[in-house]
Amino acid sequence: MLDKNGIARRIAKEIRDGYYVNLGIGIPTLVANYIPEGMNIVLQSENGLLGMGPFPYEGEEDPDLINAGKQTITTLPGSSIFDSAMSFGMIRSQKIDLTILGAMEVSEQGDIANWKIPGKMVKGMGGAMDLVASAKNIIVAMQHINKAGESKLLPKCTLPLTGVKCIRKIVTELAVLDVLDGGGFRLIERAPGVSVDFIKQSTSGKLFAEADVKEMDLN
Amino acid sequence: MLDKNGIARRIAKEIRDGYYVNLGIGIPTLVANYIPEGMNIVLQSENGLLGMGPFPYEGEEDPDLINAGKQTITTLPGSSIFDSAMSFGMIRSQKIDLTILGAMEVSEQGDIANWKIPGKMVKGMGGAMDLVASAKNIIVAMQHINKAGESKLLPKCTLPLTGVKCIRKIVTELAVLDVLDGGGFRLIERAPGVSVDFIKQSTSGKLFAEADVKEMDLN
Amino acid sequence: MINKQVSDADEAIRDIKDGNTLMLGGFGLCGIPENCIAALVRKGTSQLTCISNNAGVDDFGIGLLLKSRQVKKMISSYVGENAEFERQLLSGELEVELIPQGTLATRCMAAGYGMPAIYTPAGVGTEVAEGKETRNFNGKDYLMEYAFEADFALVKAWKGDTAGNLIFRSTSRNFNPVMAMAGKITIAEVEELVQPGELDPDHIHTPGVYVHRIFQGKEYEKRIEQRTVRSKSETNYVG
Amino acid sequence: MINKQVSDADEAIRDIKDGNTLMLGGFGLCGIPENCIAALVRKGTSQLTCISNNAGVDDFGIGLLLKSRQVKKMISSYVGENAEFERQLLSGELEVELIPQGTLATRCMAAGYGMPAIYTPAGVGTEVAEGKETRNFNGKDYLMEYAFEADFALVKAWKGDTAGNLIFRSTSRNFNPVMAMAGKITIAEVEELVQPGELDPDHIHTPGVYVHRIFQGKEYEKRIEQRTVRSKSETNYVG
Repeated sequence: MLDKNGIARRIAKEIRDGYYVNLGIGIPTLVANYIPEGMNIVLQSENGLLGMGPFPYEGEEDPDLINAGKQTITTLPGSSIFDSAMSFGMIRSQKIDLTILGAMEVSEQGDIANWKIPGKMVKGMGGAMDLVASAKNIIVAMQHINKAGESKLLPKCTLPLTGVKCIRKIVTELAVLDVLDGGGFRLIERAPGVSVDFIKQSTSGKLFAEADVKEMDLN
Repeated sequence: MLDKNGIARRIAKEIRDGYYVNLGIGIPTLVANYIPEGMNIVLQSENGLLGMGPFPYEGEEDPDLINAGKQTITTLPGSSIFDSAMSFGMIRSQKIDLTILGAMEVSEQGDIANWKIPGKMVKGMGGAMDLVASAKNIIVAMQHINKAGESKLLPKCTLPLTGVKCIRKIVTELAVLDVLDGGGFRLIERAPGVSVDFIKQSTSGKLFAEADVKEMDLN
Repeated sequence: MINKQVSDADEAIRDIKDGNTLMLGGFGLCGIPENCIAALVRKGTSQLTCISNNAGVDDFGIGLLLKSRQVKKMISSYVGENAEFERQLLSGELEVELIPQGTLATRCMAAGYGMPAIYTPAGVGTEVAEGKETRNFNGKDYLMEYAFEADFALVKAWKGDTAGNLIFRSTSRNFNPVMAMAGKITIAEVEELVQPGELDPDHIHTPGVYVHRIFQGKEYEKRIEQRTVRSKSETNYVG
Repeated sequence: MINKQVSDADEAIRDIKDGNTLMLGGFGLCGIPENCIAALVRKGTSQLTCISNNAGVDDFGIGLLLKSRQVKKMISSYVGENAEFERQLLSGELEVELIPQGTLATRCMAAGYGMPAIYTPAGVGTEVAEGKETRNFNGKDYLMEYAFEADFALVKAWKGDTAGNLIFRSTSRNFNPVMAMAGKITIAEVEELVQPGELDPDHIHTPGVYVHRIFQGKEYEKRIEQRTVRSKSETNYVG
């Protein structure tokens, strides 16, 4: 079973040289730590920056330079700044190669819910609805099961949706899964030490799995 | 009867302090010469410039700095440059207070034709259709009658239209006229030495004129 | 050039009235019109509808307007980090309309570009789509969203000239340029106000035609919401 | 950063094919991709559809492509100043679609912003409206116009870096940024190509994400179409 850093590490392996990538808040943010050295990747922050660099050194924080998580960050040589309309313009026109974001639930149709829990204070969808509706390539980083052991990979989402039929790939603490065109999850890889049977039990949506599913390579 | 410079001079009197103005090619361009000293006016050129200055001095022409008529020009302190989409964005959102352009025909409904003559090589509408469809305040500078003495202020335009029901004010070599909301031209001023009767004869569209119409003041 | 300079924030917002709709630039606390917000608190204008990506924090940004009960409705994409906001929302004192961040930005831009409506795929199939027209283009569904109307847009720039031209600094640009284009009256506060000719025409982000009033703000606090740093030995992006 | 540099115009346009649709930046002869046009003439690619505000003059700009009969169709707002153009048009060799200048710019922008269609009042009630959907918003009629598709966009900037970031100079900006956003493959030629970090992130007009290939052009002629000047004693705007 993977921890948050393990999920981030596995997702990092999906990144290709030359990608423009948008990382959501939470586990997706950690992915930046596992991008292989020498690979040329540009991180987009939807508040208006291409080429997001690491956190500033202590004392070098610039209040005018933050990411979409409102954290102080830095630019890199070759960075560019733009307004919010252009930022979502490049997202909608699919100039961003890969979007990585978290989810509370994903359905076997590729629907995603990640912004609202009825009865709880709703903070808003931020840029998530734009990202899921527009991105050509989305990877969801999420917990496969909640603390009660209930699956969050469902036949149908129970929470209010963020987007419909948009998710194609999911990485959880248990597995890597694709969402099939006709519906249903396909088990691609299992986390170290996790059995196919356990993944089956932990997935309430339709799951297609070969008898022999390879274990993730995290290196 | 006014010459081209006279028409330009009369139109300049319609400009108010603090106006952003777009000047079309031909007579409208001449209007810039008659803006009273000390009046703060900003000229927009739809190829992407606010704050168009005069022609450059000989030897100071910059091929990267032209107006919509493709003439070499200059900027002024406070000028700004933008792309074509923003340029027409500010035109459509009515940030330009006054548009002055030429016409081949205007109808008593306020329709304008100024871009195409059937049977002749068509060069295109350029920005004229955008300007007439969007501007809140348009003045047309045009000849009242053609060389054969035929009126160009018509019940209906005979040439392909540039825009419909958009013209409110016209300045010709003979007169200043408004287009009435319900249709018809209203004679506001006559050019020096031109009689109301001659203007009536020269206007084939419906014309409303008081018996006593004041002569233009060009000073 | 046309001189748009006013003396200060109080003069700039003098005619904002109870019940007006305002756009306020900024992302979180980054690039917010601090001086205008302070002046609004002083003036006490109430029943405001505020279009802004976020709602500030308890004691800063739009949070100050919330604390003094001047806001009737927030139109935002994300409103966390604000206990007073939550209290007013749950008690029914405050209306909130949540819309996707890109839709918010593009509806402002649409107003500035004279486009009455735009199409976006954001929110298709979700509760955001309720009551909205959906239209299919090239096999993909889009929502039709209308341009935003606002009586006033309050924006914050780094530098500006008296002709109203604005230059923004780093990611404090965010929503400011698109809101500047969208206000019926746009008020810009700047850290440094200069004379026409001192800004390079090629570097201007918001041409002066969009700005109706401009003043040099003072005492910018520029509060940081999430101070994240690394030590000199760290190579990681995030701790 | 991602390196977008290619060696020259010939390499940049290597895969432009007969029948492709190209966008070409520039207004008149100002800000046109001179090197790419020259390379296209050398390559001889034909049956091109060119989306460009103008069509050049007889012996420069797109006029060079017309002279060598490489253009099947022009989509422009204004096409004067070109005798060969006129000849081909009248003889039926060349198709021309004339559209309003603002519509042209906004249809490019729409592609770059992922908006499948936009609404504009330009052309309502004229022959431009024929066959198009008209829709009334707030009492005013608008035409629905579709985003432009182009296989390649060829743009000219002043400075660029190898990450594809572009800065334009003066009014040579014109259609270049909106076309840069709209090309499936965008090729930028620049007068000066620098390394990432040499351009101020706040001054970049076109972020590198929109640019696929970039090279430093050479021997820019920058021909002036209408050389208008005044004498030192003149105060008039126009002679």
